[in-house]
Amino acid sequence: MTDGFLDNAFFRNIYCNLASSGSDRCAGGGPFGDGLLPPGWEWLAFLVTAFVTVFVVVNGALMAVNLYIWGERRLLGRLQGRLGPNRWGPFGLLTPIADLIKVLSKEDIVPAAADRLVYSLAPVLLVVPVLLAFAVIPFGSSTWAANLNVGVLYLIAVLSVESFAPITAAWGSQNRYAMFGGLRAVALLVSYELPLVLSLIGVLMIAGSLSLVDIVNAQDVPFALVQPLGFLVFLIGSVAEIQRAPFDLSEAESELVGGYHTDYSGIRWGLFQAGEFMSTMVSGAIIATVFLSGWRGFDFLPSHAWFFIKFAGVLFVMTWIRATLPRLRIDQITSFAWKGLLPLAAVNLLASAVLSLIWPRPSVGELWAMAAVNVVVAAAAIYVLGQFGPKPGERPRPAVAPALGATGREGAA
Amino acid sequence: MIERSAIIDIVFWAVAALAIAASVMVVTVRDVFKASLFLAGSFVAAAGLYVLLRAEFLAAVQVLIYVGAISILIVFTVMLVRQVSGGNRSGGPFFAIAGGVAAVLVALAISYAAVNSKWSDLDRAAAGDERVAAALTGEYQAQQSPGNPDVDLVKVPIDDPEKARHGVFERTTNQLGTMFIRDYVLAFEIISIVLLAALIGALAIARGARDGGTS
Amino acid sequence: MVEHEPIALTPTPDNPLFRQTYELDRSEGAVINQMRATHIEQFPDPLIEVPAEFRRSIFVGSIDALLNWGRKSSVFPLMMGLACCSFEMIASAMSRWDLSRFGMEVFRASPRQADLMIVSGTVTWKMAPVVRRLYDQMAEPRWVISQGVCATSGGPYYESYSVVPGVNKIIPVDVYVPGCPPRPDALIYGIMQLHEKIKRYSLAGRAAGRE
Amino acid sequence: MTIVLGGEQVASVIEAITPGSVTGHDSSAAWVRAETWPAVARGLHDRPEADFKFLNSVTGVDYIDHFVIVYHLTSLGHNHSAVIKIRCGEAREDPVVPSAVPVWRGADLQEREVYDLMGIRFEGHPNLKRVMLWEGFPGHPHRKDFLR
Repeated sequence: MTDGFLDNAFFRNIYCNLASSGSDRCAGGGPFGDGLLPPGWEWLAFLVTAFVTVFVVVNGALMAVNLYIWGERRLLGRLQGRLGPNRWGPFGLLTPIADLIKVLSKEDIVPAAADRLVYSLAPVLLVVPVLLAFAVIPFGSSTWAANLNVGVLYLIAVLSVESFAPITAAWGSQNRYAMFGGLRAVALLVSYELPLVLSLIGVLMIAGSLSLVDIVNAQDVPFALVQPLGFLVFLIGSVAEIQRAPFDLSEAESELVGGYHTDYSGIRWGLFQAGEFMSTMVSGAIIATVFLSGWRGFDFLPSHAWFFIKFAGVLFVMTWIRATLPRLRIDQITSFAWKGLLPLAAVNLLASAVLSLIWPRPSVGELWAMAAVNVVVAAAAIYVLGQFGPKPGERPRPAVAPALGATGREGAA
Repeated sequence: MIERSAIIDIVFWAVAALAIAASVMVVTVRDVFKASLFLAGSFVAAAGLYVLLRAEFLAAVQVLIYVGAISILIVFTVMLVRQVSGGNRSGGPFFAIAGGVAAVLVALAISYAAVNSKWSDLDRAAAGDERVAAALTGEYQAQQSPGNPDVDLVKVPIDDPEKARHGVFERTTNQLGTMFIRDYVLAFEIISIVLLAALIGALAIARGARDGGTS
Repeated sequence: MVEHEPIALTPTPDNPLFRQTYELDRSEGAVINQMRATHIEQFPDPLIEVPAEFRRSIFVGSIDALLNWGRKSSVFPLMMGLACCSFEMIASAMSRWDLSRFGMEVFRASPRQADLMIVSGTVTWKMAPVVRRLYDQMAEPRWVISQGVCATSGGPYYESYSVVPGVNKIIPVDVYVPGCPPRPDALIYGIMQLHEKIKRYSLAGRAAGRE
Repeated sequence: MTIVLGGEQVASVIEAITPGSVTGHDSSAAWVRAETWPAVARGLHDRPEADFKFLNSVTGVDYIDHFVIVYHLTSLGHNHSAVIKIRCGEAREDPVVPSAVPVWRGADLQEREVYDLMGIRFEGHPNLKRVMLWEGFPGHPHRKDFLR
């Protein structure tokens, strides 16, 4: 086993305090003395370290999601000319806590027709991948739970498991609304996964690594500038992947009641909500890391603050989108993915491939040159693609169902 | 005293048991939807085995493609099929015999491959082969010996300090990419053509069904 | 009450729409008629009772306080508008009155996830089974506000042939908000009264009037 | 503004379409015999000089000793409107009038409502059943003899 995990200061501190100093893995012991455990008990130190790390990451994520829900509700309120939650606790900060208490103490209904196993599995399938995704995100210059050498791929793989949740919930609850929501969700997720992954490949070619830490280190110029098209596609694609407005048609409340979680109540529904908000946070963190140069910034603020600023900025934009745009139909959404985002991602991929052939290991100046070329490419690609779509003000002709065509015109001459 | 390798052993056996159990459930459970969920579970377990073999790239791709895409499509298809939870009736003795023969053949093939493979790296590391152990811990780079095919690995000092710290098996991604584009490019492209043909065929079938079979 | 025989219908059985829906209509009508015949007595208003042995218990009391605080601070209303009062209900969630200050902007469309049913407006007998079903589908603990005089007593349609004389004949009601329709201020005052009521629940005591 | 045709004008138009179908007229409406109503309706809808493509409303009136159905029609092309009344039967028992649904589909729900609340049958309606009240409600509440 490689000892890459000891690069992490947090890991190292815990492990080396526990493990014997005779171990060659942490020469010099931990910062607070060494070797609480006798030699030969390194496995226990390893387990404890792993457990503590997982504990910190999971609970940190769960606390952060409370904060984020509060922030989103306040921000939505401001964007809609309201005040937002402000009664319970200072600035309404305790409102999500109250939601948590209420949801925990609410009756947990399992419908009689539901498939109990599948029904109970669905919230877990939503929450666990998101929590797993938090593991590789670098929150600061040396703060991460794991630095995988396939970090980006890991993130995408883990988050793709998440698309099981809607369909499992839909099937498990045996509800028609849920079934419609689940089918829509899967159509949406399968459509947007492709442009999402393709738009990342340009970044990987420039950074030359799949590790998120390496990608941040390679961003002497933020990749949002170097890869404007990829950034755009990834932003739209990730908003679609987490199924927020305007892509929230899978839980469209005005038509499908609650979509795939219609029949969930109590803490299971709470898990769904928490999972959705956490996946929003993960998406924001990925965008901040991969495209906005993560923790890097100027020296007057610590790296964690820079990460947090970018992260919050991305979340602000996502909330802004949610408050602004109306919901789209399923055919509009899928055709936008296949006819709009996929060609754009392919153009981005092609341009990045050519550019990374010209400048294999780009310096800062070369990165700026790439940015200039790519901005032109992005503008041209979007303009050309726009020529194929419907013009502004042009409406698609509504399709007449053939069965209605005969009887619908009865008596109309 | 428990070594860290013992933990890895425990994890291996757990994951392997999970994979086998999930696979058995796939073929025994009557509900097709649940069967497809178990299929996804066995894919995840296979990815876990890849992680234990330190093929993280392969594991991530396994989860991404098999769990995230193929299983989802299977589930999606299952939901559009009638009579899901009742299970389908058995196809008679012919299918049972054919299935049994196919299963036995596959098992034989896998056993043959398992017995005749050179399980060089990990076994020898465990057995104390100092060359492999050195390669794994990053002291030496493992390379195929050009002259003598019986010797798997020769000592080549690692010049890259980053690599030396992590060991040589870190950058499997690059090696895989090189293999795909250089050594196995023909097979790679043939598979691509087969996939393209399947795609076009599916498209033709779908369109024909919609236009009343005329196209 | 003069009994009328229903006029014999000349059904049009050739029409597929009629064939498909007429039996459904009849069974639905039977349910409504049965409800009309049986739901004559009002449900008693849910009362707060704290058993004497728990009244002094600090432990249970503090758990209660926490639970009740959480429940009162996040009451998610059911997205259900029956009549004109629902516009006042919607207005109370809009920017001028802003229900979201209480953490209540989360109007849930699914009854499973809602805590509060605001019966906003006239409940006709044809709607009564639906209201009852939605109430039954809500998860405990659940509360009901009867908004407006129509929901409370039938209002201007009192003793009408099609209007339920008070929604408390169908479901137990916690808070009544009078008005025709009540202004959003009045509705929010009613909601704050409900908050006061929720604060007095206890783990051991169950509210009266539940079935 | 829409030109409101007087009863006399409407009556002459209808007479031109189907002679012998008008039983009388007053200042605002023309009275049509019930059994000729399908032909009259078809003519009012199709004839270019009438061109009543739009049905505003169908109303039932209880005159204690008989029922009357009132149709309000509008021509969007000529921008004029007309009122047509039909007396259903001689007495209260079993009031029947031919349905206008084959001509104007918009009459569907309105005729059902009139049936539901007044108890007037529309012969030829494709789906005549209660729409406001539930199936099994005793009587028709908008009749003047309805008491609860």
